Amino acid sequence: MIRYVAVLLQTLVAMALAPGLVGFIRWLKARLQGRRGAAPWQPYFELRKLFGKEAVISHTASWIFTATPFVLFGTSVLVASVVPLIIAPAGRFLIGDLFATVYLLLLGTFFLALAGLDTGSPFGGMGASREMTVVALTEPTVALSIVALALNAGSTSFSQIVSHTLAQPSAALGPGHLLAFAALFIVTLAETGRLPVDNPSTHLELTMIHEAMILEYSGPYLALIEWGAALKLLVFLALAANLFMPWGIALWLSPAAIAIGLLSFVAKLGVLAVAIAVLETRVAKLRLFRVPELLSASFVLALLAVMSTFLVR
Amino acid sequence: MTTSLFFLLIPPAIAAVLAILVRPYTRLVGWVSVVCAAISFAASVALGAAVVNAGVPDDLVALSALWRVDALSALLAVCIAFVTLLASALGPGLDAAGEAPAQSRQFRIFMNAFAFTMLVAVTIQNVALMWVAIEATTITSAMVIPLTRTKASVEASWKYILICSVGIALAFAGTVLAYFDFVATAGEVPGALNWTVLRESARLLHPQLLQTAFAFILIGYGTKAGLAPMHTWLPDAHSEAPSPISAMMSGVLLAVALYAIARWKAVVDAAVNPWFTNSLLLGFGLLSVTIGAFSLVIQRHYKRMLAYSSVEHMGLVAIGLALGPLGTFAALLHVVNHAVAKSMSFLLAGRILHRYDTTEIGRVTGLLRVMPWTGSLFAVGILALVGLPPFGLFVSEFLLIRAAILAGRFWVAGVVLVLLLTVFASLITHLNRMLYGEMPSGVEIGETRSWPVVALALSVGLLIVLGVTLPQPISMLISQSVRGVIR
Amino acid sequence: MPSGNLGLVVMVLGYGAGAGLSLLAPSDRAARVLTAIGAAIGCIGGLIAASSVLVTRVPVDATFGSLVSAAGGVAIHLDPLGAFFLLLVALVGLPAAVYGVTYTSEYEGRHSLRLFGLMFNGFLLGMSLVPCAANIFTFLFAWELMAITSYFLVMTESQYAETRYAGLWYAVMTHFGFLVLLPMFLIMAPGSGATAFADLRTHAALMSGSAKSVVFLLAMVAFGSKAGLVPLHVWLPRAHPAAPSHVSALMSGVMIKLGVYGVLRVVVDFLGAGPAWWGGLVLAAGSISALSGVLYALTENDLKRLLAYSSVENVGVIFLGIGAGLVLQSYGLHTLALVGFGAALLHTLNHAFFKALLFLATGNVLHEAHTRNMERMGGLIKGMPQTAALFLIGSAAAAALPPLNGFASEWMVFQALLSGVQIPQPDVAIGAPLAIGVLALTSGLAAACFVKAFGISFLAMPRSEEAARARESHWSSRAVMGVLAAGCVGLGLAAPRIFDGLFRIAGSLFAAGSSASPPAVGRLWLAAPNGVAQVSPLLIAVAAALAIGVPVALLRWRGLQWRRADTWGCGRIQQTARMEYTSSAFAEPLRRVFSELYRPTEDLTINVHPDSRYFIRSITYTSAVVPWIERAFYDPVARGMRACATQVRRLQGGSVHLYLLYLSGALMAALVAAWWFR
Amino acid sequence: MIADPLSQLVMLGSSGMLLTALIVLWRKGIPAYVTAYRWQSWLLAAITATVGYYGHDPQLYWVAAVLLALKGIAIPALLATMQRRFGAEREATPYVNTETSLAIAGALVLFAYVIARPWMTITTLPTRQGLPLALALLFVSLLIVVSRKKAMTQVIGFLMLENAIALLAAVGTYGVPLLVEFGVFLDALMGFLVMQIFVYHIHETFDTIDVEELTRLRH
Repeated sequence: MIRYVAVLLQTLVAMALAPGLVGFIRWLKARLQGRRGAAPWQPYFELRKLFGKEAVISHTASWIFTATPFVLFGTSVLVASVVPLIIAPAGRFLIGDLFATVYLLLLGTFFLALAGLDTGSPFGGMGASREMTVVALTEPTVALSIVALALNAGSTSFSQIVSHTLAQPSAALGPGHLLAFAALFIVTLAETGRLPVDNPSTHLELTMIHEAMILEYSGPYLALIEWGAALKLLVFLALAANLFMPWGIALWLSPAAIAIGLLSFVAKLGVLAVAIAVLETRVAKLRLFRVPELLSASFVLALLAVMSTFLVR
Repeated sequence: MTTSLFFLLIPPAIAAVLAILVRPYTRLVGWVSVVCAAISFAASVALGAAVVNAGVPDDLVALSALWRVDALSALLAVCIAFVTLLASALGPGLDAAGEAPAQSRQFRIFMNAFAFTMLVAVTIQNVALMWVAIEATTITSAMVIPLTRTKASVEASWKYILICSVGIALAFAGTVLAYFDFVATAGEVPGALNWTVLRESARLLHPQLLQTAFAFILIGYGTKAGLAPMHTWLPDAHSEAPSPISAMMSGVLLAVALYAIARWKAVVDAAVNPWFTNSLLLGFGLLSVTIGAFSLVIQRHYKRMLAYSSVEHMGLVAIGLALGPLGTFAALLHVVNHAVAKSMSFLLAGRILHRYDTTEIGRVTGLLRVMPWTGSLFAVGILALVGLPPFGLFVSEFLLIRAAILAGRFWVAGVVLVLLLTVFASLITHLNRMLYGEMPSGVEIGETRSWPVVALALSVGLLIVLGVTLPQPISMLISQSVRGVIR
Repeated sequence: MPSGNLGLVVMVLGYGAGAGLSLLAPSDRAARVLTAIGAAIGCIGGLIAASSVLVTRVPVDATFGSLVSAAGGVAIHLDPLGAFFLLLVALVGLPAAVYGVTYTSEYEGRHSLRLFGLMFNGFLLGMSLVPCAANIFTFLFAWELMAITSYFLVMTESQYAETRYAGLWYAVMTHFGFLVLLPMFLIMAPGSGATAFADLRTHAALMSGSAKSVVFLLAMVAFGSKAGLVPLHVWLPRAHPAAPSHVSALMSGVMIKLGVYGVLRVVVDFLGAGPAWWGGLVLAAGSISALSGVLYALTENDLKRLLAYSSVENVGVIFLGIGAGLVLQSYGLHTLALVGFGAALLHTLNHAFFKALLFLATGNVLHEAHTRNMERMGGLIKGMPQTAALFLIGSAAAAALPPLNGFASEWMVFQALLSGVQIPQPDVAIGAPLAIGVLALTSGLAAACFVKAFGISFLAMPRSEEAARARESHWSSRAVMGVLAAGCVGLGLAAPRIFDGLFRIAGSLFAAGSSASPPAVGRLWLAAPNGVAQVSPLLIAVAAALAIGVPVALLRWRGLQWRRADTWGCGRIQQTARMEYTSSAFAEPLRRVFSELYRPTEDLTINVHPDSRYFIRSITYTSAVVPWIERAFYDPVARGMRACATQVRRLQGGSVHLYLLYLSGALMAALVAAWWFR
Repeated sequence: MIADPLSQLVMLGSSGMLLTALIVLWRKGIPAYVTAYRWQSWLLAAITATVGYYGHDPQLYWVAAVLLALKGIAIPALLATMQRRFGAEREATPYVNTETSLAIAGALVLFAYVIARPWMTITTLPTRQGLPLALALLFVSLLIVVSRKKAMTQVIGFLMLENAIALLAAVGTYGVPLLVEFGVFLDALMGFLVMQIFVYHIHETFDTIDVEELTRLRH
């Protein structure tokens, strides 16, 4: 029981942190680009404002359009509750493993793409088509990086991977691990619509993917979507962090452990956020049809990860 | 026994004579000949039953020095009588507003004579007289082909008579050679030409001469049986002849010729290593199946299509004869099934021709809606001919392949299967084109004279019965014949 | 009389009665109803028989030796595996039959519904008998009954040349499979001439390795052509669209699965464990089918063709499971192998449900929109909301989204493949991750494909008059679809229990398997072998319901006000359907990515104004995908056949002298042969 | 052996029959063919009678008589009437010209000897020398049927084929049983009559007896 509560709590924490993470990245980017930029907590204000406004719904839209934000948000929350963030409860208390997580995220994307088509706006269709393309091409990479991890831990469940990595730190620095990490990081960029795959801060229709799909959303719906997207970003970073460098994560529920877990978690997120910000200031967005090359590169990385794991085994 | 043989042979003769004597032609003659055909069919069934009950594998119900009926003869006799009955019942000259009486008369005369000669051929035990009878079938059937004299029918009848006469003459040369061999080694014996006697004393005969004789015989009767490359007369004759005659020729005449080959094979195998006859039969059989199959691919006339399918099926039977006991069983079963299916298909083709007034596949469209029953029965006939269950030919082809594999001749099985696929693809393509599509204008819709359809539906039922429950008497008859032919 | 036999009797009588009565029906309407009643009774009989076998685990036996004794008689033996597939037939057959009553009403007067009833019941009977057959003859008999009847069902709408062409392809391909089946069985049959499956099993154990491999290859070709493995899949995307929708549902949901049955029966049951390369071959075939199936589905604009290609993909997934099983079995890892087979069976069941659902829903769409072309649909969700919702459930299941059934089985296949890495030989084990990558890509693409299928045809603005006028179909058809949809959900949530049962069925196939115990943990958890990973669809569903329901409740409580407005058109006043993203536009990016496979042909003609080339009158852009796999495999065959045919035709030149020359030549040849042979 | 008159006579007769066949290959006019056939049939009858005389087989006299009546007189007469009916249609250019066909005929005779040699060893009949000749005659008449274009020529070729077989029977087995013999005669007569009818048909429908015209049915 207590563990369920713990899981619930850490999910709430993640939900609370997510907008901050986005805000932090934006702020840092602005700084790196020599602008002052909005404060890191700006997203919280935006969400509050959006929740207050009335929603505008297209005449052509159907119930799919109104249902999607909830599905997207719900799946993100669900995933956040599955992955190890601060504490890593043992397998039984989780409803699924890595594969399940991937499919849950896919569920959200599926509905988001449908919503993009639902309004009948050409931009929505464009976004949906591109989003599905990118997602489809990331799947194999995700799967293979999971395999690479599973080969080490002998399982695809988070807790076992985490505990296994903790048990033998040397593996964490092994080639397989690092390659898989690189692959998963690229996937993170693609899935969460960051540069160089998608530009989160553009509103130039022809280049955008995520923004094009949600173009028609407004008010609370938009808020839910933004929040869900932020949560998704946080979850992905948390995965990258905790699966590959799980140190500090709380394996048992003592106040001290949890405190350490929280701190280390924030620290890791910070590091990754900095990495993303730096990256986004350095690189330019790829042409849409160059994106597959990037993704296939990540696939090759994942494949190499698996290979090397076989070799060292 | 003797009486049933009497009632098997005499009625067709009577019918023929009657048709000759009565002129001008009246419908009565037609009906009489139908009744005669029915009688001789009944007699043939009785004969078959008697043979089965006698149960002796081969030894033989010799009725006299001349006549002899064993299982194989009875089997063929039943087929012949059945197809004759169908042809006679569905042939011209039965209804008042019928065809030209002269034609009907010609048809009735020679159709019955034709049936008579075939029946004699399978029940007589003197190989030379058997030859005489088979030669007579050529003459009688040839006379009916140009029933309506067109350039095409005249050409077809000329090719038929010339090629078949030459071929059959060769068969006689073979017979004479075998006899010469016999006389030279065993000396003059009464009934030396009775093939039982020949087979008993075959061990003494001079193998190589016998082989030469068999070469002549195979080519000779093979011409009549439509084995490639001597089959060339077949598509012409079968497509130009009136449909009932085509049904008889394709359904049973070919089988009668193969009957002769089977008899001689038994004799020769007793003297020489069966490998010889088997490989010859295999060679000609495979060639026939190949040529038959590929001639079907681009075929424009549905009657010729049926004719080529006969070539293919005769090839299968020849292959079966070369594959030992099981193969022979399959071959004989195939003869029975093919007789039913092919005669039915030809008679239906006759109805289609009568309605559409063309033999071109391309101009027969929407058949299922123009003549629903004829169309579906025709479809059934074709599907049966390509060897699909639940029809009899599936069983016999299944057994054929099994025989080939059990005999270790995998390549034969493989080649045959590939060719069967070719046949299927082409026939189904043509059938597809005929059954469906737009109805051509100026063709009246609906069935006429529906009772023939019923008769043909019965033979569909027969096909299914043969395919689903191969009846015990028939299988016993066949296995007895196998034991008669294979030693 | 034990319930099993009783069920079989009821089944046969039901189908038989349906066939006969509908043929003799007084009116078209009566024919429709009688068809359905007979079929329904037959399905219920099959249901009884199958479930009694599955529950009591006592096989049903019946032999009619007197029928065609020459070919070994007719023999029935229904074991758990067969019962599972019989269950499949009945479960999909029942909804299809009910659906057909209203669906075929539009055929009245246009096509013979009597013939249709005969063929429909015959089709169901054939499919039901295939898994019951216990000797070669019975099996082939049922197999061909299924083939012939389905050919005529495909030809129902024969007024379209396209349909006739499809029927041709279908007939030839299915007969090809049949003709490969013959030698496969006969090689396995012992020399004694026994043809019972039991004898085959015993004789197969004595066969040499090479002979076994030949049988295996023949089985893969024969059953693969029925299951629609690439490159033997060509008939599928032609026949499925041509057939009436509920027939397509049966063909796609059940008939192609009997190919899977055949492979399991012959390869796993008769031949037993073979060399590892068997499994490798099956994995390769599965991967190719899954990937190319979904890729071709993506570029389809014809909704039914899209579904047909998606069937090719799912069959590929099923064979991935089987392949994993075979490889693992060849290394003696029986429990893991059973996970593979079990996963394959699970996906077989699940695919049957969601694909049947999708085809039936498509049937309603066709009935309203009068086109299969998605680019003339759109906005249907307004006119037919329930059909849309049902189609959405089907699509989600086909995209393997949790917690629906597609997810459960694909997860199991993933785990089965993953356990492939436990194979001692690294060079073999490395195949597993590759297959996993393929499967992951496939599922991603499937998601994209079904976003397109649902989004383009049901959402946004209608692209044609008919689509705008579309209304809901008869309640009965929606009801049966509802049942199937409930099945999709239920099978997803109850997956652990079901997988438990399927695992045991697979275990009954070989001795070593019967002792193995499934890795399921409790009733809630779908578990990977050795319990290294678990997932609980039920918990996922509950949690998802919470995670989605709570925000909804909160917003409702806060009360959210909203208003309607036009879609933002970049400043344009009026949005028209012409401006929407079309089906081909949606697939364009992926088509570019995989242009190697598609080899798209593009043709852009711009008609400019004579005065200035900057004023464009019209732009016509046509682009087609070249099915080069088909061309590569089938064109040469067709060409070769025609060439041979033209050569052979020359022989019949018409000159009697030529003919006599053949005769003399043959004579000389025979004489020489007789002269040589000593 | 050489002194044996029977074998001498048989050799003579058989060679004569073969010669008549070669004449058909050589000459062009149909009347000449008819004459050749008449001569051949007479020779056949003579051989049969001789065999009967030396073999002390009275049956063969009857056979010879019927032969003479049927093939030596009746059929040639009918042929003559046909020929008069059709006018003097000459065998225009055959498929293989005279020289070649004669050469082929030579080859065929050789082949016949090769085939028939083994048989000589198994019998002691004095007439066995006739066997290869009979076979050669068979082949040559086949050649005639194959290579000549006029329907009538083909009929004559076929008739010669029958003669060849009759010769084979006569020299090989001193004739087949009487019943068979007459059955064969019946068939021969009937067959010839039917062929004659068909030749008339051809002449009426195609107004020629050139078989070249008969290539309407193909494939």
